Amino acid sequence: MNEVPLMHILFVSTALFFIGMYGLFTRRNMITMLMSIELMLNSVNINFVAFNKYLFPEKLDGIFFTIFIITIAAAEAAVAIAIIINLYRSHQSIDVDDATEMKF
Amino acid sequence: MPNYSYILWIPLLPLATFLLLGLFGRKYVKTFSGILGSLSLLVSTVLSFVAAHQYFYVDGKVNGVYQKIIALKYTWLTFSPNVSIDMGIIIDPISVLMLVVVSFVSLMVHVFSLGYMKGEERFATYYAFLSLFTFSMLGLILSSNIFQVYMFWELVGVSSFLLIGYYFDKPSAVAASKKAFIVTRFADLGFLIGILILGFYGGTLDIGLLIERLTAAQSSEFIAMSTAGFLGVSALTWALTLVFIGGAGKSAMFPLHIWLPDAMEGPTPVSALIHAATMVVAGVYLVARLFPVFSMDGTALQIVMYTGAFSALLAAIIACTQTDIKRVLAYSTMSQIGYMMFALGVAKYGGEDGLGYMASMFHLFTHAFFKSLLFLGAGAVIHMVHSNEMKDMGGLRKSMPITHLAFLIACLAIAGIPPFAGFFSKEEILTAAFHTNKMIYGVALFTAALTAFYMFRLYYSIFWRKESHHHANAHGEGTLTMKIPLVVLAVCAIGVGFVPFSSLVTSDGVALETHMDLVFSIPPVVLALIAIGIATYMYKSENGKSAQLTAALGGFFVAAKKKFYMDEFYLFITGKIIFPLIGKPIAWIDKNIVDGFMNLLANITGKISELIKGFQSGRVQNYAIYFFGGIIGLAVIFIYLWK
Amino acid sequence: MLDDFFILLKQELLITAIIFLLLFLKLGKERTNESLLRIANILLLLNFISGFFFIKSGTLFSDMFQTSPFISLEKNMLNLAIWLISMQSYNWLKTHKHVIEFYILLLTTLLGMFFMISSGNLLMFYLGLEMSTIPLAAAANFDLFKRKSSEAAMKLIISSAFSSALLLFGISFIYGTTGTLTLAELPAHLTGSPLQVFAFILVVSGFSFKVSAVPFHLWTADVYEGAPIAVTSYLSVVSKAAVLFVFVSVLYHAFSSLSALWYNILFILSLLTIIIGNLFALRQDNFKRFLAFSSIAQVGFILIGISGSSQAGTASVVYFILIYIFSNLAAFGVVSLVSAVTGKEKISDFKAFYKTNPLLSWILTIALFSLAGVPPTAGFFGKFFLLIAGAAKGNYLLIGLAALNMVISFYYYLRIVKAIFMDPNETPVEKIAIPVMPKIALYICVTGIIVTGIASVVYDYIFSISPGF
Amino acid sequence: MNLSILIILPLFTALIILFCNGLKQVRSVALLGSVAQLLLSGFLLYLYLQERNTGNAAPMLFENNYVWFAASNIHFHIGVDGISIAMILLTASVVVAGILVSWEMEKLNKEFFFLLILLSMGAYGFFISLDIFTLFFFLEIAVIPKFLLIGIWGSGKKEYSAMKLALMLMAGSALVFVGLMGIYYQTGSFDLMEISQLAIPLDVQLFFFPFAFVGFGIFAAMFPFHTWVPDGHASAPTAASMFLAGISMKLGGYGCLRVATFLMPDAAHAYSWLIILLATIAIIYGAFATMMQTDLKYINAYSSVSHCGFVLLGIGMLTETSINGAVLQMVSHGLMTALFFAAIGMIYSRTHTRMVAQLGGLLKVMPFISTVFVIAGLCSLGLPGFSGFVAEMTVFMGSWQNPDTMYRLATILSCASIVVTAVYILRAAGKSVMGPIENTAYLQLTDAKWNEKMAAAILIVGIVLIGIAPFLINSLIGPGTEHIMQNVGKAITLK
Amino acid sequence: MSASAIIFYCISAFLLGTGILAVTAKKIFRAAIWLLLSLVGIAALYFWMQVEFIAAVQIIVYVGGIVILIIFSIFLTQQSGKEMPKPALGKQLFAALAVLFGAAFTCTLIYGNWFFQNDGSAFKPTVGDIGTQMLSTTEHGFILPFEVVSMLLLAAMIGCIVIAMKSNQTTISSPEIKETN
Repeated sequence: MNEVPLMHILFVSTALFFIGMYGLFTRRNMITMLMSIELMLNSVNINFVAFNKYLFPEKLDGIFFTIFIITIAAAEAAVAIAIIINLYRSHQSIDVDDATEMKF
Repeated sequence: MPNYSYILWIPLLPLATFLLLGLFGRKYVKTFSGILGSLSLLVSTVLSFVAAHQYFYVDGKVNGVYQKIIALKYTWLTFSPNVSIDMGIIIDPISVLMLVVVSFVSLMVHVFSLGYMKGEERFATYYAFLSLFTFSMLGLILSSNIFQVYMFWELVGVSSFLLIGYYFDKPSAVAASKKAFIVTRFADLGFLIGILILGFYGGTLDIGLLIERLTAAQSSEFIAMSTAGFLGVSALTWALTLVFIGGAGKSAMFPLHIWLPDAMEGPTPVSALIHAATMVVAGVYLVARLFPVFSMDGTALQIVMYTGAFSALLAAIIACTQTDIKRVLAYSTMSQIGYMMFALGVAKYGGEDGLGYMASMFHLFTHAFFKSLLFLGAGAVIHMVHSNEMKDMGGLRKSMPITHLAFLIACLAIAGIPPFAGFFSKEEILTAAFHTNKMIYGVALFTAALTAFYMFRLYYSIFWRKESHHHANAHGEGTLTMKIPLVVLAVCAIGVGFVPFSSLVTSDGVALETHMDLVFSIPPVVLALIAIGIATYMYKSENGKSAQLTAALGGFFVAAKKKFYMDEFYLFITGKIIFPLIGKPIAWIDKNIVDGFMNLLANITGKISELIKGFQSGRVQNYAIYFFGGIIGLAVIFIYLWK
Repeated sequence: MLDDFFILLKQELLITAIIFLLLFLKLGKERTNESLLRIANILLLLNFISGFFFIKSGTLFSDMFQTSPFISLEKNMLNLAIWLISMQSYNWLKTHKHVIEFYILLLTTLLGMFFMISSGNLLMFYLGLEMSTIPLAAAANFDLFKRKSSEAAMKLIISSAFSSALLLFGISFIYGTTGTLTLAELPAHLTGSPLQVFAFILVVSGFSFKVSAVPFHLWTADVYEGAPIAVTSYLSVVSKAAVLFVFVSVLYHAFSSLSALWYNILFILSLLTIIIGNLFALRQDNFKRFLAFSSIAQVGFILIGISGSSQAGTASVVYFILIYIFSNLAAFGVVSLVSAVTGKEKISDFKAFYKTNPLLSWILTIALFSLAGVPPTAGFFGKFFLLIAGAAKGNYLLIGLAALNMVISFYYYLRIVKAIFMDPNETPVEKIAIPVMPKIALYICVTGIIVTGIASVVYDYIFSISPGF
Repeated sequence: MNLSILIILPLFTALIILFCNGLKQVRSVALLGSVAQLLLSGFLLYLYLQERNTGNAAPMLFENNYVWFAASNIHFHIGVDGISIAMILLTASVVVAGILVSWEMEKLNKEFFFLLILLSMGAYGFFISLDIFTLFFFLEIAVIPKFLLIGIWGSGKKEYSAMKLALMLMAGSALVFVGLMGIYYQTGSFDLMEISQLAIPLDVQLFFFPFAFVGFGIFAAMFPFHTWVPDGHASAPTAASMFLAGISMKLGGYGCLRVATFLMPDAAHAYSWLIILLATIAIIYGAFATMMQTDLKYINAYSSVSHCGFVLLGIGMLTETSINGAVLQMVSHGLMTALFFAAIGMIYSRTHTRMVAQLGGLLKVMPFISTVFVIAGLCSLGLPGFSGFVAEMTVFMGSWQNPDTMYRLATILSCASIVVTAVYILRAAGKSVMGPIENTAYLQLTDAKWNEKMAAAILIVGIVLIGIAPFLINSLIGPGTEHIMQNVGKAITLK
Repeated sequence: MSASAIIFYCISAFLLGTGILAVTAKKIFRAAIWLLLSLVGIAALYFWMQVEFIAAVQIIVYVGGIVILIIFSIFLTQQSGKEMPKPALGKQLFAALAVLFGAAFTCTLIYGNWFFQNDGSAFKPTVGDIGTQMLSTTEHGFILPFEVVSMLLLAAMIGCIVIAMKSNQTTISSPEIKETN
């Protein structure tokens, strides 16, 4: 199946990455922002796996990196959600534009 | 090498007195301070007479020429290997002459002040200042180094400032002292620059060396100096002119004379000392000091001559119109100094041509006595009348006979009536002038007449006119200590004319044969007598004649009375030009532009920080956008632009 | 092998041990906060002291972990810092419900930093980085009922997640173009192709985010302001220091073949950072926010030092960070005391502070002077050496601008001194009783500020062990 | 003698002060310390002269050279020549006088004296250091105490002035810093003596000389960076103004001479026209600005701008005499202006006004203070017998030796300032000291107390000593300037 | 064009499409669902790349863990039915532009970059050797990161508990609200 060049997979992952970034920039709901970040991380995973598979198959660095990224993403998401919940308690909202007390 | 080192004591004694009185006078010495000062000065005077005798009659003359003797000298401040300020004592005819004059007159004034200043609160301070002045003046005349001259020159200025401002709670006195100091200071600037030029080209500040180098027409220094020029005038002329400006300032030559009349705010004895006999002739002395150099440069001498002559005339005219007796005397002083100046101006170096020089010194000598006498007399009068104005006086001849007599003698002397001192000196001057410049001669004659006129106007309006003795109640004629100096000086005013001056003080130290020829001595005497006659006719008794005269003169008289508006002119320069047009703008610029710029920088920084605060919007999404923007920016820069 | 293992991993193992110890304490019987704090502080002190012994250099798990005297010095500096912080936050923690959890979180991040510092491998580096961030975000929320606290935590976690995503994106490309994650092998493979440059910039941005260099700094002020002071000082001192350590070694070793590139990048970043930091610091009134921006400016100076790229560069950076730890913590210590007692955190609240609290005023003043770089405080020496190192490349424009920016920074530091000593204030902060632990911490800081500079041995030691290349 | 004592002694004094309490203890400790320092400086002078008499012609004496930061080749290198000794003596006497003047300081006295001593320590260190790093170190040490002194104990718009002063001086030291960097990276050394032996390439000098010179120039109130002077002096408490004008402005002049000119002579020649231009402007402009002031302190402050112009002029003219004059002027101005500020302070502490218009006739009620005031005035207008005359004349003579016509013109213009000086000094003195008494309340005022008399006496002795026996100090600083001139002279031949 | 290629393009189209929907959907719950689908698509991509292990992890952790977590939190924080506030249009445009530019930029870089070509050596990671390598301390061993991550997870867990724990004190200290604006 090598007739699908690496290039294309990278394009896909890049696209996904920037889709996620778009979400992060535009979404006002914190949870959706979190989702966008997950998307970005996933695109990175795709990169790693692709590179590992296509270019450097003799070692499994990419694979392992992916695994750890996923784990960390989980931890991050957990903490983020905890914080969001706490913030919801105090602000009664998870709209990111409502949490702008501190500025300038 | 004859030993003159004891001369050092002549200035040092007054200095010691000054320190003593200045530090402890107010508390401890008090009333004795006067006696103390007078005694110490007495010693100096005796010493100077001894010195004079030794120099003129014992060992001053070597094969017919009076030598320049450097009594002692040590380096005080070295600028560069050959240019240094040396403190030294120079002994030559004029310095010895001045030594005598200064110490003697100063002594007289000290004694006079014992009575005149009695009961003053700051008696000790007064004597301290007097001693300070005497010290500086003696130092000035003994200086062997031109920079040393400048130093004492300044000291003289400041001590005159202190003495004029002695009545410091009288605003007019303060103003006068400030005026005197600043005007002379302005002149000193010229002196200083002159010194800088001389010192640079002459390669030394030592007067003897300077003269030696700059009078030798083929010496490298002289050539350099006469060729080097600025604005088309040779460095030599510049230097001498500037030095002369310094002298003109001290000697109240036009146009720097304005401080002298105001200086009369000081105690009268002070005027007698400083503004009659000693300090005001410093300028003349300075020119005489450097005369050999001056004589090398025609232009400078011309300037000296014309300035002197003009000042003499101007002052005489103004003197005729003043009503404050001290101001009259002040202007007459100015006019007499003008005499001395142009006498120097018309002279040449050495031999017969040096007559003017001799005459000038001679006049300086005689003038010192009768002018100080006049001032002291005026002092005595004022002491009695408590006023300077002629209108408050008159008919005092009965109530104060001695003063009257002395004053009369002095008037005759200054008017140049034989056999009084003034006659001889004036006659020499006129002779010298006649030989060089007829116009000057004419001016001189006219001035002589005027002199006689205003002096007797003064004399009559003090001692004659109204017969009323409304001052009889006042305390007699003053104490003995006030009478003695008058008498002594009167005697001098008669006698000093017979001093064989021409054989002692000449431009080149060689005795000069002067012969009295009537052609030169008759006209001035006649003119003087006529002038006295007119004065008698107009002022001896109360009558409207003087009023008619003033009416006849009209505007000219007013102008003269207003001193030809010189003061107003200077006032305009300072008050309307320097302060508002230079001082104020600079102060404004400093506050608003220079300083404002510094503040502006600060404000701009603050503004910018206010301007960019929007980036810290508190919205985390914008933060992310900026973050990404930063990355893209860097990437674009470093991938595409910054290769 | 095994004893080697223990000695090389000594510091990490110690921290882990402490973490578990604290966990057991939590599980064990109820204790008063005071006793807990006492125990914790003693443990941290021991941990710090132990850092001076059994120093050995070597690597473990192939390239995963490496250590050297220099690295363990860096770690120990962090140990010191965290100990000081915990001493200073005594007043705050005394009344807090979750003391142990707080310590566990902090220590975990510290552990993460240790692994990050001694990572020889981008994977370990990434793990360490995350480990030093995520728990911290949680800790930032430890003022559980303050709106600002949770807002700060939210901002921290989201922006750090974003930045780590970008960082990973970059790392993935570096992996893709070089085929290795081992730092030591990178230089051989880095050719400076555009994609690599882009990847590198992404990585740098990750670092810059952590050290809050402009324009990746925007989270800093808000988080510092909102987070509890203990966390703020931890963020501004410890995590920043750790990342800087790594930054230096990564730049010098892993990316040495791109040095021309990153020199220019640093040039831009450092200038931007100093200027923007100063400009924002000018107009702050909240003390924590102010310190945030001032620390941003400080980072700018550090970046200049890094750009020197030499043994002197490394040494000066580490040396400055040591001084920075003392100075900043002294300042934070005073502020935290004040805010713990009175809840006042504004600079305007410190007007006429000297009337009531002379001791604290002097400490704060000295700290500020050290931050400003006024002799004889150590800050002067720190800045001086940073700039010397920076000038090594002959970039005098950089030095000149930096020097002029020091003037601006003087303005805002002196502004506070002015408030403390000169401004009138009818309601100044009341007299504050200083508990013993914060007092000790403050004294240590002040001594550090004064001694570290004058006593040249410190710098000479750091210089002697810092790696040249 | 190990010169470090000169730093250690003040340091210990300061530390002891921290542990005193109560005005009496504090001030007596401060006085003791400073007097000890003065004696020490005198002793140093004695030793120095002895060394010289025994024919030790080394440029610097009593050198000590400790390695400080080996890594960057930074040494703690100290030593003195005549110039530094003159400066040290100046500092010591001003410090003693300052402490005596602020004898009654009630408010926060401990901190006050502590800062004073600290400031003086900075000055001592600066004057003895032969390593540019230590020089810079001490230079900056001397800045911050000023900020606090003015800001806390000052009067008027003190915060503003303090901030302005601190910032401008810091900007100055920032510039100096850049200059030092340049020198360091050219020569790899911070050691003055060492660098002076190496020839720095001309273009480098041309680039870095302005930084160093302007940097120090800001300290020396160089036009147009003088604006910190008036405000700073006016707002500062008496002792602080004395220190500011008497000591810290001298740091600048000394730095211009010892660092900028000495190490980069070629550039000094290249830029001398600019230096002279600025100096001349400062002299004239300062004098005229002074003429318009109405506040005694402002008068003195602006006159300081004018007088420090002479220092820069002397340095800019680059002849041995003129540099001699510059040093003399530094010393003289230090003493004179300190005396002036002391007198003003005494007057202000009694009448509570510094406005010339509101004063008058003080000579009647406080003869001593008024006399001091007048003496200071006369000295500043360059009266023979006082130090001012000697210094200014030396500068003039030296400047005149520089044969360029434009330079001559500058010299003449500067000379002209002595007239303006006379004007403003006499206006100030004439109105405030002389004249009728303005305010009858003044009749109750008392004259100087013993401490104030002592303070004045110390300074006056210095002024008069230099004034009547300049050959002493000349022989002291002569070798120093010669040594500096060796470098500058080299540059002349090199051009 | 072979079958696997077609499959690849389908998968990518799917995951990108769902991804876009996930970041643009009006209703938050739907967005979560789209995200889930997109993640599944990524898992499918892994399958296609024959790295089943990763695919499995992806399914378990993301689909089984994170998304569930997210959904729970959605339930906790708001009623999922209501539409979310629309972002400002300008912001949308700007973000779109920035993102497009970024994407284009990156793609050009990738396109222009020459990638190392491998020697065609087979790539067959089995779950077995992944596991052994994960726990081996030798060369290419990942035991240390494994431990580190475990510590991290522990800490994260504790943090979450402390923060999210429903605590008795619910009144929000309001003064800050005034004091900030």
